[in-house]
Amino acid sequence: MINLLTSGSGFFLLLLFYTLGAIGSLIFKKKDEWANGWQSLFAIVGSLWGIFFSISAFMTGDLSFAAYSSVFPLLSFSFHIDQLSAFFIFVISLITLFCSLYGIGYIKHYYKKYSISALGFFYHLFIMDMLMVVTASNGLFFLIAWEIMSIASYFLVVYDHNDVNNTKAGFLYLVMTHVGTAFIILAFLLMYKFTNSFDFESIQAQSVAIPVFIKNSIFILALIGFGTKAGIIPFHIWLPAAHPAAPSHVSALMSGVMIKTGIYMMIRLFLDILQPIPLWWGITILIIGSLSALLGVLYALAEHDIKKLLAYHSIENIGIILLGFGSALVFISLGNTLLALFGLGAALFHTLNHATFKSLLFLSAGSVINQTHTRNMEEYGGLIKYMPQTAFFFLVGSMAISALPPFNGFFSEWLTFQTLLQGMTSVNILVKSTFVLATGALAITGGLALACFVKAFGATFLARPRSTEVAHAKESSLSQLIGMGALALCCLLFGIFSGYLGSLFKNIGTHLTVFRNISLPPILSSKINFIAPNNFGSVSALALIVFLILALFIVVLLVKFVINRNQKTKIGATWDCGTNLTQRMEITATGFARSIILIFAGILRPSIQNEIEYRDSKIRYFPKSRTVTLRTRDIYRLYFYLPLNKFITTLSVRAKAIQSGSINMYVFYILIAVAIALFLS
Amino acid sequence: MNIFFLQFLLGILFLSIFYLHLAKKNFGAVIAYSIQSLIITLILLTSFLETNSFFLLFVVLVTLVIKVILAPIFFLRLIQRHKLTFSVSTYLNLPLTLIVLAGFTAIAHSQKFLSLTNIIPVHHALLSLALSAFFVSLFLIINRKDALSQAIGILSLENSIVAFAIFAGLEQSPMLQFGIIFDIFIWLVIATVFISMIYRHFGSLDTSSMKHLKD
Amino acid sequence: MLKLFLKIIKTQKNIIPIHDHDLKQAEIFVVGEKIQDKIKKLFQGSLAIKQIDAGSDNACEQELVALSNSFYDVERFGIHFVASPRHADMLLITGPVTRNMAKAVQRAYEATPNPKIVVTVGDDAIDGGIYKGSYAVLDGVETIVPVNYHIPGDPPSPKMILCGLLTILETMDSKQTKLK
Amino acid sequence: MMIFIWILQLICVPALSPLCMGIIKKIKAKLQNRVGASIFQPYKDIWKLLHKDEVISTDASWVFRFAPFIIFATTIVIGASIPLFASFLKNTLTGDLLVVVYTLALGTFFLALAGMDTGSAFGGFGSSREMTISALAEGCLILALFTTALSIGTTNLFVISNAGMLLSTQFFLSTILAFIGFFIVLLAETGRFPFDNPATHLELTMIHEAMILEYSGKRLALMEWAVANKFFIFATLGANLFFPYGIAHSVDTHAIVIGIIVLLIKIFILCAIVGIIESTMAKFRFFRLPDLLITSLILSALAIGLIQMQIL
Repeated sequence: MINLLTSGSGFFLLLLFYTLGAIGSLIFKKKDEWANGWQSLFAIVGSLWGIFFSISAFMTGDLSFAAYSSVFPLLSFSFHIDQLSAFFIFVISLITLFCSLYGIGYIKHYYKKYSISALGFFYHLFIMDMLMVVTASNGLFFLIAWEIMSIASYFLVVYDHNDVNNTKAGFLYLVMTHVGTAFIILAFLLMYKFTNSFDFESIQAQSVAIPVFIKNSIFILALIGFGTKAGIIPFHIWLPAAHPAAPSHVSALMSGVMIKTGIYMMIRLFLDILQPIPLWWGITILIIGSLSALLGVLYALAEHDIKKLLAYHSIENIGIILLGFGSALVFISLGNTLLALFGLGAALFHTLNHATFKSLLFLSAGSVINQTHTRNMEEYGGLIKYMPQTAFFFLVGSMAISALPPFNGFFSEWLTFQTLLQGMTSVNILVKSTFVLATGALAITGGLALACFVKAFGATFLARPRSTEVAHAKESSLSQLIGMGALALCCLLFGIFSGYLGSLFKNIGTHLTVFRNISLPPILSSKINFIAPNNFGSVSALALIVFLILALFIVVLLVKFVINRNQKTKIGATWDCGTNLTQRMEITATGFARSIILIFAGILRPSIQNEIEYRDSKIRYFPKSRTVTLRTRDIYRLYFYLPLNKFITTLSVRAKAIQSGSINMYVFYILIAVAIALFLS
Repeated sequence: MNIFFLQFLLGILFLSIFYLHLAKKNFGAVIAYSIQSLIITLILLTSFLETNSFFLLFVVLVTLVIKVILAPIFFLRLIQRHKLTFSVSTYLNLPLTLIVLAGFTAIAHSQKFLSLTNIIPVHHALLSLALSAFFVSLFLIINRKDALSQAIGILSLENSIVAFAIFAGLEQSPMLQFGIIFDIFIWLVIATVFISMIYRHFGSLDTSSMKHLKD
Repeated sequence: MLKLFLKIIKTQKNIIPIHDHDLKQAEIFVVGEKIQDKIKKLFQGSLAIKQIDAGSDNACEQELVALSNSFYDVERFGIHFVASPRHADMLLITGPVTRNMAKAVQRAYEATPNPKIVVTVGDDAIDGGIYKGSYAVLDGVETIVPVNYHIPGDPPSPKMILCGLLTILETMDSKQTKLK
Repeated sequence: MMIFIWILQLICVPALSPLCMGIIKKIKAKLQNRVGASIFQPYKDIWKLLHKDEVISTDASWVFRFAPFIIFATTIVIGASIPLFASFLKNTLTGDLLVVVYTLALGTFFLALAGMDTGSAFGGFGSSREMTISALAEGCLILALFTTALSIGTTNLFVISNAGMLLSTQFFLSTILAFIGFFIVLLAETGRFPFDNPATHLELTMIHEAMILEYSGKRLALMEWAVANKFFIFATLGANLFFPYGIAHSVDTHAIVIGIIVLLIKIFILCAIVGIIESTMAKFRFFRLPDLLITSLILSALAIGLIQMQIL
């Protein structure tokens, strides 16, 4: 059993589970329940096996094997699983396990509307390809897996095709990912040109042969390509459109794990393959990271669609991961490998944490939408009284994402802060100012994320229901609760045992080529707490949580049972200066975020539009209803993508003149082409 | 076989394509095409005599049957059914087409294509002639508005390419030959159907009227 | 800014002439002292008052505001005014309850946690005062909310209010000793 | 001996914080030429509120009921993990700068949620304004505290306060700038004057007060106490990180007693400054507050920039 686990066949068994799941769910075209049962069963079993396999692969270290020789000369279906890919397999399988658990209950509401077998097929295809993407060690094979992953996720995004803007979002997603893939293909071609092979090992071996200019252009191409997939700021416009469109357990998977494949490939490329990297790579990634973090959270604040809000937060957290990763790159180019390892550890830990709490948030948002049939936060309110467990899980998720202590978000953000702090002590003024900028951005992002999640949780769950839909919302089904509960538990456990996890990230790093040669393994963290290098600071997750719970227990004990024994509590109406309280008096999501939006008006460009509806045309004094809509214009679409689009359309219209419609003209063009070809040869 | 006989055959081929440009009646064009394909089969026969692989003989017979017999029958039946005796006019008037044809043959023989035409120095003349036949038949398609003559133009283009290939000594495997011929046969069927549809829709074989289909 | 500080330090305690100073001040101080130790006994040293204006003609409000100026300075005796009935121990209701304010005063009464005291200040609040019998007024607070004590006067001067408070606290104190 | 010091460290913050509130009120009263309530009045208020009944609104959920306990517990935990009078404790478990900032954020998170929970207009607006200010203030707070961390080379608060003479060393200018930035954040986070008027009765201008409008009885007492604790924590951070004089470096009682006295004096000076600011300055309009916070941010960023110059 053990050698089965650690050898290549273990991985093929994993892929087999998913292929069986995919084909199986196609068979049950007619019976929805069977299809749902089959696909969830295989997904759960597959992901469980994935977790065991990744942990054992993690322990044994490098594992490289080839599936079978391919017909084409350059393509070889060869896999290479080192610590880094094992870690990503673990993340993918963990989140798939909980999403499929959640899916059992969630898919029920699609039963009569859409074909469940299609959902099952693409779901399994999507996961299988993500696993292949993170383990492929041949460029072409990687591109094939990457392409199937994008297409499978496209079909999942447009799954709910009754809603027209889902299909539009799907189209935008398809175009953007393929633009990104085009850049990636260019980068691979450039690499092939100078190392004439697509295998990552051989590229890595001859990476010295790549001239500097080419290496920089590869960096830029790869950054744009993988950045589009990861959703960094200038290329992010597909993410808030596509993720909300997909069914919730799929959008949890997509934003929890799929955008991480972009990060995985960046780590693989910049840290593993293209070694001796110049300094400015790290600086650009740091700047992009702080920009994405800050702007991501600002756009999330201006958002009133709950799933779009969570999608923008994925951009913010990707920014934070890039901060950790960028500082690792800067430290390597400055030669300080100890700090670089620490930075990489911060980035990887935040990847794991973001996967858990983001999928938890998406799942709980999914069950809220499931009950209220709308994604607009203005129509929620008071859901905590109808869906108490979901509200609790959403609270856990929002506490974890806004980096509040007992949960895992805080500890990864703590690591990122420590790396940035170390960066600030460097001598080079350019590096220092970027680090100061990055720390400032991260600090303000933390504050704004807190404000955003108070708005999200408060507007959705607290106070009184603001629409009749909410009144008959019921608690989500058992399987959904188990899925969310397990994820919430993971958030807490990863928080408490973050010290232990820290040491795991240390030996992920040591297996990458760039760190292979460092002498003393740094003490990243002892069992109970994190220790920043040259003991810059240390925090112990366990002590903090025990201390908090102890203090809470004593306070409750003292106040409730010792001092306040014979006091009674009366249930009365909310005091609102004596006026009768309607639910219009409550604060809405727009009202909450309005002050922050006006403060950051320069960036967000808010446009306030109020319409007044009169009872009839004659009397103008008593309007029937007055609505204020506060919208922020999407400056990327306005100033970057629309002009680009217009330029391409004008170009193509002018080129249309060639199509004269007569065959003779076309053959004439052929003649000219042949002549030129012959002439040139 | 000696070079002169081959040169003579190729000359007839070139002349038949040349005639296609001048032919007023469709019937004449079809006949010219059948002569062409007859010459191609003869050339194939000569190369069979040198290599005398039995399979090549079988290929020659198949080409004979399809190109020389079947194709003209298809076209003739088409002409009779729709009584298309006269082929539609050309873009350029007669003298201009002749000048262009002369230009093409000059280019084909010029230095520019030297690297192409003397792959086998011995066959230099033959190759340049085949190349000029290629350019002439290509020009035929451009010049003629008539769908039928365009179809014949494409077939003659194919013949000139085969000729060029044989003389350039590209030993294609007989299988490839057989594939090409099978391909042409299918293409023929489709072309005839297509031409009859054009006729039924536009009332004449003038392909320039297809411009209105564009939005 | 510096001139402001100098002015504060230079002016003496009260601008009222000295000889009246000790007499009036003394009286208030004595009353205040008694109030303070009554509050210490009954309310553990801090009495939170919520003042509700049930349609009053602002006469009593002027006097109540005067209570917290530098001369009367009721804060030093442990009394402070709060913003919401939830934080209050005592409700000071002024003005004859108008029709619109009836519901609001009832809501404020329910919103105040026990042990609570309702005190009406000024004749209007007690029985409608000069507005008694008008169609827009409900003739006094008693009609809508159970009232514990009254401070008569139209409007009662700050000293009168302080003495009224003292009598209230003393009666409460005596009632409590009777209860034990 | 150590246990006694630990107990002292634990109870010091909750015990002394209502005292500073009393002192600030006293200073403000004196400046208004009033006698003002005694400085122990806050103790009485809290004690009285602890013994009163409670009225909780029907719309309130468990978040409303449980928030005061969490907020108070966070202030206790932070109170124990910051250098008060003894810097030799070196509590490496939770004595980290980021832990303090983010645990405070945990308290603000639950305070804002409790404000929104009862669905009253004032609670909602109070939490919206509170979150706006604390979002910006948290950024400035982290940068300001990072200057001290960078100049000493560690983020452990006890080691920073143990470092002794910060001002006289070459970081003089950066510490002053960082302290001004920190002081602005102190006024913002504890809801003091230019940001929010703690003694206002007009609901529309309230920020902090509006959120606890709905509380009564023991929960209100805990909330008031937590606010006082928070002010005391910020005051001690300001005092002990930027001017770490007089802190006991060794375990003997003599040094500890001096440490406590020096701490009280420093806190008194800070309370006096806050009291004077509250009497002389008017409350700013809400949309002018971000400019104040952004100046504090720039000051701390500048301070960090300056640190490097000296070492260079």
